[in-house]
Amino acid sequence: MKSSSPLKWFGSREGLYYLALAFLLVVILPLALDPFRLNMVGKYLTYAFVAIGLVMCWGKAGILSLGQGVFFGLGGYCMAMFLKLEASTPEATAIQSTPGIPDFMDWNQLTELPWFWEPFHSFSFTLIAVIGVPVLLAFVIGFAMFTRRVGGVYFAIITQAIAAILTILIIGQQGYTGGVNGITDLQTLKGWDIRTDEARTTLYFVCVGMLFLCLFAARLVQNRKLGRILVAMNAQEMRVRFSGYDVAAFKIFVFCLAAAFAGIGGAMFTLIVGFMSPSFIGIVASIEMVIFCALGGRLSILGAVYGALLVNAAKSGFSESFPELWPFAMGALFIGVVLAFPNGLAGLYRSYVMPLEDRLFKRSKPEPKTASAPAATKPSAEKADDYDPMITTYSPEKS
Amino acid sequence: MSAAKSKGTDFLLAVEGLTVSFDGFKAVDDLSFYLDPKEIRVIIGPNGAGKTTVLDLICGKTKATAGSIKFAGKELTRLKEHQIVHSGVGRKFQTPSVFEDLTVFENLEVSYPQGHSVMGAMAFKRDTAVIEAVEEVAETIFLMDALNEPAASLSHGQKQWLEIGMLLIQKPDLLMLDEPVAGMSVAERKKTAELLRVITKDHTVLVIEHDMQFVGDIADRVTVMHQGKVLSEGSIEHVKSDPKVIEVYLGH
Amino acid sequence: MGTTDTNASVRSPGKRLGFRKSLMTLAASVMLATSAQAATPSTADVNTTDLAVTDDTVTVGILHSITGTMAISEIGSVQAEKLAIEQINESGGVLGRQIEFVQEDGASDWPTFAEKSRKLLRQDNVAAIFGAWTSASRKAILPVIEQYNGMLYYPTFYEGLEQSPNVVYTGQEATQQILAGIDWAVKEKGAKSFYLLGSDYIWPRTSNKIARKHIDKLGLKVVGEEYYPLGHTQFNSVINKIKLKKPDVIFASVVGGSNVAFYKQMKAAGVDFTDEKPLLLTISVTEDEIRGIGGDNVEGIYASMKYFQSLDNPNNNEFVAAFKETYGDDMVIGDVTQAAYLGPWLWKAAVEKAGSFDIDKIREEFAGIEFTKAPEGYVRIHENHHLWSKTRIGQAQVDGQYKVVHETEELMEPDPFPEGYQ
Amino acid sequence: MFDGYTSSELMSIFAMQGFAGLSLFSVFVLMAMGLAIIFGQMGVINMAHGEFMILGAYTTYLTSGFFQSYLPGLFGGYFFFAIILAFLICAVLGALVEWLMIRHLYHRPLDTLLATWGLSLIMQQAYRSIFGAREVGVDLPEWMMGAFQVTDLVELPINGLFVMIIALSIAVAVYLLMYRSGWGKNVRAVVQNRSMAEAVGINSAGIDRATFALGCGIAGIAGAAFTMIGSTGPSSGQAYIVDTFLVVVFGGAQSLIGTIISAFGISQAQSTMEFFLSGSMAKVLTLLVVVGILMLRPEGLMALKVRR
Repeated sequence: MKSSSPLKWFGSREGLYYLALAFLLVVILPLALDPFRLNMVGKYLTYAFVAIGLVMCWGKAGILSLGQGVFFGLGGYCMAMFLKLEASTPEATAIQSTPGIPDFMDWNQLTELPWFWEPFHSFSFTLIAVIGVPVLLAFVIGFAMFTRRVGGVYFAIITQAIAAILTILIIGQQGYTGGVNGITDLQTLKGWDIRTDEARTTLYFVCVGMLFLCLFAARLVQNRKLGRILVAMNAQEMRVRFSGYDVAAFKIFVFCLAAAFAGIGGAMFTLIVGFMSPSFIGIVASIEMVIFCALGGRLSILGAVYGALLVNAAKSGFSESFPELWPFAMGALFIGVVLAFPNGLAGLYRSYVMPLEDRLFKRSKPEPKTASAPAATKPSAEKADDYDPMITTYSPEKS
Repeated sequence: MSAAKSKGTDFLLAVEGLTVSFDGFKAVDDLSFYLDPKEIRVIIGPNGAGKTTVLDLICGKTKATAGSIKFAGKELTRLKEHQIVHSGVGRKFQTPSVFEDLTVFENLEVSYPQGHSVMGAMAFKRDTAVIEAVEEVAETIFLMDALNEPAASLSHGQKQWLEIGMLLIQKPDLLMLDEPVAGMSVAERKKTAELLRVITKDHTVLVIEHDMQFVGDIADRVTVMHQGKVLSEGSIEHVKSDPKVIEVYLGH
Repeated sequence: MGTTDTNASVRSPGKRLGFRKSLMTLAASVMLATSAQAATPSTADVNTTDLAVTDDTVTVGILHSITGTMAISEIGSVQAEKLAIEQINESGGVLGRQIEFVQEDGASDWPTFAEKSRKLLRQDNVAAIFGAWTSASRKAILPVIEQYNGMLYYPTFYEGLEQSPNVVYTGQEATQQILAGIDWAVKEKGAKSFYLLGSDYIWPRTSNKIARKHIDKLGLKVVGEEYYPLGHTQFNSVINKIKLKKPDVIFASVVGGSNVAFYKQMKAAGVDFTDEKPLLLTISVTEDEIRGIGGDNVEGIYASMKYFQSLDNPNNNEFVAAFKETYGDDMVIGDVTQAAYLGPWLWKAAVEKAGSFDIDKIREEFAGIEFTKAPEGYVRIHENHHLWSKTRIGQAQVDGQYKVVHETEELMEPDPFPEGYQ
Repeated sequence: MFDGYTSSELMSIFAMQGFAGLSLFSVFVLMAMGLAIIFGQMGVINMAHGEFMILGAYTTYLTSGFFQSYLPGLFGGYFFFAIILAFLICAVLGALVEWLMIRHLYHRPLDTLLATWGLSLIMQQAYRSIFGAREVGVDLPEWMMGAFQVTDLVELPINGLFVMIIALSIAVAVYLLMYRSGWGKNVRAVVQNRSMAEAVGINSAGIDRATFALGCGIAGIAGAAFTMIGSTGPSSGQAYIVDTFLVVVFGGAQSLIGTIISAFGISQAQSTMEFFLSGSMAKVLTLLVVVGILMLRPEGLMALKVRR
């Protein structure tokens, strides 16, 4: 969807929505919040990565994964392993019986670094692994399930089981993984202290940057024919199959895409929060990630970001003022979002706010465009809010 | 059927000894029939005769328990659905299954035989070739004016046509239509018959239909199925006069 | 001074000295209480690191889980810390300043602990943080508190292997609990074989490691070692193994809900702990846990800890009375709750010894700080920031209380990095 | 891994582990039965199933308290009363939930999953507010304590046996209800062809409500039984949910027999492995195997091939 002139796109309604989000994240919040709060927003944003993935995977293609925490965690652990190795220099760990290995290994009588830790000395390898490991696992799962037409509820339950397995495994193998405590006390990234306010603020902006990269990637997929196939698959899988598409391949692709996003989110989480622990892999964490997406509007990648921000902000807010109410609120949220407004905030926005905008900006229905190929595929104002599936207008050749 | 024939080389489609059973119940039982290129064949038969199951088997939706399906010399029983489609078989379902929230244009575009791999779909661009192809088909299925309508807003009959169009744009050699005129108004039926005649100029068509009037209009040959077997085969007059057929089907 | 000051000095001069000191502080605080700011040193002197200290107040932080799975365990600590603060305020506060506290909820979620500790240090500039319960939450707080040079008073008995200049560990580290416990079982009960059982995370694993080493040292044998996931509720298999191996002692460090299932299933499998075949020695079941398990399910098991509610000494009787008066008669007080109660008092003592709230000045003074009014008796801070404390063995009664059957004569020296135990 | 055990010991090991497996099996059956009915028959995923179970447990806890204080004489028998009560309370709540929530979502199975998860959060917090966060201890009448001594090694705990009996009788009852009663026929009719069933005058909405209520009621009984061997706390229910779902799916959602078979297989596998491996690893391996098999055979063990 490389529109003939990007500027024009920014002028479009969709473009404005992206600008608005960017303005909020890059200007307003940093000005309004102290470094501490901003850091918390950064943490919330890392969940938005997962939510975006879920929009593509669940909202569009109808594949509900209750194990996104697994990919989030894997990405996070890859990053954490690198940072931990950097933190455990022989000097820093002199008091250990085996200096130079992470402290928790020493406590568990490991006398040398396990083989699968070795490559994480290299930063470039880590960066690859952050995306590669989650995607690889997603591919294996996806291939096994989708080529056998496993879907819907079954898929959800199995992903859930996988989350359970990984959690128990990590906790049980604490010599290699740090166990329940996770991998903690991470200090520097290539010698750069990530604990200072400056670093945290920088990381926040890096996180926002990455987030927009993922947003645009997701948007690209969604606006290409690929995105249309995904939605079509969700509604009429049979028809898509008999239109000559290998449905499984598309499902595997989108599942891997979601996993990649989650992995990036996890890595950012590790950098921003300063450690990684199994509690983000587990079932509860994974299901909460789904609600971020559901609240934002399961079809809207922008909505997903707002969903993640709002739910988490609310969570912190509640737990500071009246803690015991939070679970009730959360529960009500799950039920309400499903029963009352299945299209989440994006849906509400579309049905209540956009009409106002239309009146305000006098946006008329899409003005016909010339059928030069790019123009024909360019989103009309109608679909521009990025929520609507994919109505692209076509207009006849005659000029 | 003589051995010479059964090689299936001179046929577009050769179905031989086709059998499928669900928990012991044989929905299709040692079925054999052959389609010549450019032929219009109508399969009729009482409910539960296994008509739809035959289409399912040919297009790969259901896997055969035994038997072979040779299409243009290629064995279909081992292929995946999308491979079968790519080898030139299009199938329309009984109830219209179009993409409701896509426009007519997009429905056809999605079916356009290009960019069917993941990466292909990513790279796919709506170039003039596509637009022309879509317009051409839209013309044939009487939906030229509805190109920008979301499919959801079409009438039942129009949806049926759209689905047929979605097959046409794939340029298949064999079209399989499951009750194309079911639930259509008289006017729509006429148009559909006309549409089929156009189509058969350069396609082989395999139709399931109940409406004998309509069958009479379009069929070259008719295959009557009963309890998963071929009961009778031949011209419409021939089957109409076949006592076995009258017995099980037309008699009441 | 901490190291030169060995067990020897504990009984005679040290104790008297400690006694006098505490009398003095008490007297002092009484005076302060009566003649208000008179003796109060100026804020400029006592607070050079802009902590939240005014001329008549000082703010501290309380950081525990009020929600989530850990709330159940941490609530007692919160109550104890608030009680201590209240009592200190009644006795005139610290350096003439009333203590105010900011309470934050860790929500049983480790990043939240990190966040909230950062908030307490950065926004509220608290002079001290009393909080954390699980090792995981402490590990999450640690980098933060070291970065901003705060001071955490951590109440839980834990695995050791840590010694931060920014933490005071008011609970026991593993060796204090375990060595005493095992020695007792060997001496008093003639135990020869042990079965080590725990929930699957760092504290039980480390504890059992220490136990195993110690048992080997004594030339006795470990016949089994077993871990189950947190929250596991099916223990029939391990019960069978135990029956098969017939150990003299089951050394248990099972935590949380698993406890309930484990003891119920033991009982159901016909094991009567009162006849001590095998004898069960736990380091994880405090009076708090028994409330959930049910007294009749644990009757007869032994626990090795530094505090039991039933301890009979004036300090404790006072403490228990005060606690019940504040929070209701049905309250039970476990080891950790008591340790949490020590936090504010030790901080007060350190501050007054240093004559300043500045963390660095206080840190100077920690080694040797005593608290003679401790419910558990007398405690003193070791230079490794852990406490010298006695270890007691209690036997669980059907009413859910422990009957103290043994206590170490001397204070156990805290040893977070035990030689030859790693 | 067998080293250190004499053959006679090994015999009794397998005997005892077999029994340990059986009690795990009965736990699974108790949980899975209710789930299998709801999921298998209605295609609804009830994530709050564990919380319904705990509701049953709390009911038992309250009943025992009541008997202790008011009818100490009858305490020995309170348990049977508690079971019935647990069933009723959970069933009623279940029917209510179905009416308020589930019935709007039959065509959206994934959404029921989320909605019921929300429900489970609310129920958990409700327990926490009412009964406190700490597990409650449920006193058992004396006669349920202790065990039968079979050999010096092999002992059969009485309450274990009791749970097993409950589990089996429920399994049988459900089977009869589903496959031998007119009502069961209606249920299956609705499952196979809703509109047709309605056409022949079956009140499908009523059937749905009843089915869901029944499932929840059975969960309640499970909870009552668990007070004897497990812990009763606000979040105790969640510990079982994943295992149970796997049991149901593994068994082939539609078939109750399949559910029982898979429950048996999984429990035996796990308890046997538990003996030779650490508890954690045994659990991981069991789950891995189940997931692995499900990947190869998604339809589960006992799925029927239907003409699609």
